Amino acid sequence: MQILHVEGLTKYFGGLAAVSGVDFTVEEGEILGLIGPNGAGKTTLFNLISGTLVPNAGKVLFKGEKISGLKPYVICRKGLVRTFQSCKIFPEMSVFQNVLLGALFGAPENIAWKQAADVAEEAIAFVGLSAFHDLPAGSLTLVNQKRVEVARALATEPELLMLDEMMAGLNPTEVGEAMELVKRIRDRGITIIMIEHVMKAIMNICGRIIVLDHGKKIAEGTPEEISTSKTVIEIYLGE
Amino acid sequence: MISFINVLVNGLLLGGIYAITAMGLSLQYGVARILNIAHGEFIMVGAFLTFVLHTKLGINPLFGLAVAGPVLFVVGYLIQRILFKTLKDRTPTPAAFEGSSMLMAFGILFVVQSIAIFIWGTNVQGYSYLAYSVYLGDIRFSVNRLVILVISVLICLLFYLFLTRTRTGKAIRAASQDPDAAGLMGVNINRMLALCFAFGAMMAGFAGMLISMVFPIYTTMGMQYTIIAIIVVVLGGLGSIPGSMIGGFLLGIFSAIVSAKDPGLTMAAYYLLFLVLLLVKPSGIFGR
Amino acid sequence: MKLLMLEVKDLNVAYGNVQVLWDVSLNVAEGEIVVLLGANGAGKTTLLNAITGLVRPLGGNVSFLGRDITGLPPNEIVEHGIAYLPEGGRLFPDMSVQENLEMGSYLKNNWKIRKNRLEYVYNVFPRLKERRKQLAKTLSGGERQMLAMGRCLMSNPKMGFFDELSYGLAPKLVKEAFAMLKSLRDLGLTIFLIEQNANQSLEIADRAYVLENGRIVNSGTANELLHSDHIRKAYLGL
Amino acid sequence: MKQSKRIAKYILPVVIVLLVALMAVVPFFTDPYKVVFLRTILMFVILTLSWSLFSGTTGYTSLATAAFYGAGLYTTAYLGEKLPLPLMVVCGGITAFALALLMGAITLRLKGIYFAIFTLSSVELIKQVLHWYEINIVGVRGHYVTRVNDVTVYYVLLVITVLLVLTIYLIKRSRYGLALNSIGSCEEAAAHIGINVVGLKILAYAISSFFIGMAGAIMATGMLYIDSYVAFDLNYSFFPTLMAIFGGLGNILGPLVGAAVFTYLREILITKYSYHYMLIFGTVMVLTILYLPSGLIGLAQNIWKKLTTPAPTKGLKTEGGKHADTSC
Repeated sequence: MQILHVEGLTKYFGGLAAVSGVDFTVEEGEILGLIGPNGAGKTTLFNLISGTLVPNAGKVLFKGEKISGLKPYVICRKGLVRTFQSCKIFPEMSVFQNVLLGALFGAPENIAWKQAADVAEEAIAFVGLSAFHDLPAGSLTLVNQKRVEVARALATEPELLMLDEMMAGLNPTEVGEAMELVKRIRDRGITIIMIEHVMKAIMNICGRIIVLDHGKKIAEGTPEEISTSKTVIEIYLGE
Repeated sequence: MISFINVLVNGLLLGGIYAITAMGLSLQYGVARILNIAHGEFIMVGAFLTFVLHTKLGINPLFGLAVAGPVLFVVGYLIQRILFKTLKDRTPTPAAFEGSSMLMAFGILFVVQSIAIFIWGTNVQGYSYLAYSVYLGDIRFSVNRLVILVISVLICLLFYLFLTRTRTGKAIRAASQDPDAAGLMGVNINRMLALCFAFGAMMAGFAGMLISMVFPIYTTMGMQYTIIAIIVVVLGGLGSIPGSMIGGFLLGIFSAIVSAKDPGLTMAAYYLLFLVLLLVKPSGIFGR
Repeated sequence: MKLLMLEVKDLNVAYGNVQVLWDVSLNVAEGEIVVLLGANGAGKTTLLNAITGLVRPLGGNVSFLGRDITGLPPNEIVEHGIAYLPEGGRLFPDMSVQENLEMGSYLKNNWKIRKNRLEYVYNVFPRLKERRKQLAKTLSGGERQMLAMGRCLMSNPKMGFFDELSYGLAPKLVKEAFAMLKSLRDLGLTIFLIEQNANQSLEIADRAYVLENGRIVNSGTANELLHSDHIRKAYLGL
Repeated sequence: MKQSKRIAKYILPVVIVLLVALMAVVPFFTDPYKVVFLRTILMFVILTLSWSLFSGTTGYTSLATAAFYGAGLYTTAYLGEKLPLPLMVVCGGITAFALALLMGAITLRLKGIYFAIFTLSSVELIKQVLHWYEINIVGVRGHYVTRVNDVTVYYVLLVITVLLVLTIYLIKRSRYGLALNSIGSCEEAAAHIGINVVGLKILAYAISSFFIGMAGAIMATGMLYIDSYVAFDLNYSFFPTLMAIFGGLGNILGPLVGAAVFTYLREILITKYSYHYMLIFGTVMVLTILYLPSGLIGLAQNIWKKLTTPAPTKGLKTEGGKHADTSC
């Protein structure tokens, strides 16, 4: 079943099209990779879907319902949540408080404090941060801060999770762990779209990949198709 | 028609002062990222220096330029180097610096104002200089306002030439557009920041001198001019120097039109204009 | 043996508590074009920032023509004869083309001879002369790249550092940019370049280093690397 | 360590209750001047605490405190004679509440320095418009206010303070307190995890203004005459901001202590060195921002930490310090 449907999505910044006429759909339960060179419009696309930006043209349907133009908090409560390229946590708050906020406010319906606390605990344990439960989130290492962000997103009980460069700045071991985490999230029944530059990760865990360049979708396919696609190699290697 | 021209002339005459008032603030914010709430206090000091020189020593107010400007330049330079530089080094992010530097400027405001009150008291002061009118046909010009307009246009022009023609001026503009890139060109950013703050204070001194020629002055007059300066700067785009020159004249004309209708509403109209502008186009009419 | 221009030894760089570069060592000889390849987030820009003084390294040192320049502020690094073209050009958008160029010879000694340098740069890039009164923000992508290069030349540098010349440029313009770079080398400039665009940059380079996750993982002549599997792996994860 | 924390948890409420009890009986033992003095302290405590309820948590520096305070003063000036005292005070609060709703709704787009200068100018706009209105439409400048005795004013202020502290305490403990903090920490992230940041900001702004307005309404009865220049004095915007920073943001105690200490010093300085007080005030301000960014409470906490923890243990490096890449 289609969970997300994007049609003709377009965004201009001062006359320049950062994203132009992008169409794609996401099936429930898949991991979709989004790649492309710097400045290709990947993050802008995320911003358009998550409600940070309002598109100039086109629309976004989530579970068949139009969500483009809605406020980010509404979209989140409908079950679509995202993380940020430059990890955005609440640094002075404890790990628990960070995640608790997601559970308290992100759920589709009002949730009691006690129940939210349970959800948060579960999410923290799921990403493996129980040991840092009471530490200020800002005092954690980068990889753990990213886990806090993921746990906070999971606590909103999403159906679709969008990860923006979750693996940037991680060392190879950490990338391996992050890949495991993404798979485990999918196994919980959560659909995932991920922007990623770490190709090893994209090629290994994504079922399908979309390539953006200069704001346009230039290729779409399985990892094998993408890695042998002439257009893609041209963009990445400049042949 | 005649009355309309009168209004226009009055507006232009006032606009010169506003432009000078705002340029200093714009420079300080545009380059050094300090919204200097104490700007009006520097204007007040400039006004009083001119006043004292004129009434106590009999020095022509126009020479006040040569005193008020340099004195405030040095004061501004020291304040940036000693206070704001230290604050900047201690503040983690530029956004946090914008906030705390504004609050520190509050502190400076109180210090400067209380020293001024200590020295000059709280009475309203003034002197008259060239306070007579000439007529050009049916249009009335008061001579001191005319002189002010000429001087302010001259200062604007000189400063514009400084910014566009000299090595330091170009470096200041470069630093305001992209401080890191300017550093890569060999510009010593810290020196530029101090210089900009100093130039801003100097402009305040000039503005104070001009104001003292036509308006009553008092030691608590600062805030009023700070707010006018902020209005003009936002009108012209926060940080844009030519913007604040044009913005100054626009506000001058606007104020003349409003006060021709009802003088009591001038200040209220300023704020209304300002608030509407902030809401509709926060980057200013000429903002990027 | 050619004169050694730049020598980087065991450079370690961190932002806060996150280390980005580990023990990076490399060198560039006079007249060479050396390219540093790596995917996004590998730490390429950080390396350039550390060499040119925008970031202070944790440890290790950088020497230029035998003199230690580690940790000097950018404005002093420039004085040693180093020009840096940061990613995206970082032009001064509200200044004219000519003013942007003049900023390139801001240093006192260069300022005196800026007329000569301008003439020189206008000779290399006649297009810039046509546009000299235009504001930088009104230029096209290719012209901006030209202006950024021209601005580097204005300081009469011994060595130029270029960060992602190909960034945001259409393929045709990328070719032109690299061709320009080559002609700059022929004019006597030593060049250190960081790139994502492996094939085209290797075509003009003499030698290359590959940076992965903050470590140098491969190096060699451009020809060797051009035909190695390593590059393909680094970029496409095959 | 844990135990001392638990004790501290009980000490604070007990101290507060004792303090309130003490303040409640003070008027029976002291001379009228002291009551007036305490009244001023309470007034600034209310303004400062209210200010920090919104600005201290969300990071939006509001300089419109004077507008809400003035709204309260003016409500009394117009309605004071017609309404019983408690109702009048609540009306002052409601006027300020409505004004804050309006101001909050139109300043949604403004951030950082723009928000600060907008709120600052709003005060001046109201002042000027009211001034013009009184002179040209009403024909009379200002109002005379019926005085209420100082002790009554004092008690009303004490009640407002207690209510305010209670409100802040309840908000801080609720999910909305946590959410307000998250807005101050990183607004964009807060919006993306389901928090209605706009609605929450406006509501918090209005609630904090409600108390400022009530303080204004009751303080008006201590004045004989009110006009727009007296009521909308920008110092009522500046002082609470400075007092809160002086005391330290982040918890209830900071602004409370900041306001009390600062007002106390101010009164002493005004009576003894009326000319120098602003000088000292300004200097303290500059020094606080430079050297005490977390205020008096932050300083006290640091000293306390140094006294209670032995030597700092090494090896915490992996989970210590900040990371430059976190943008919020």
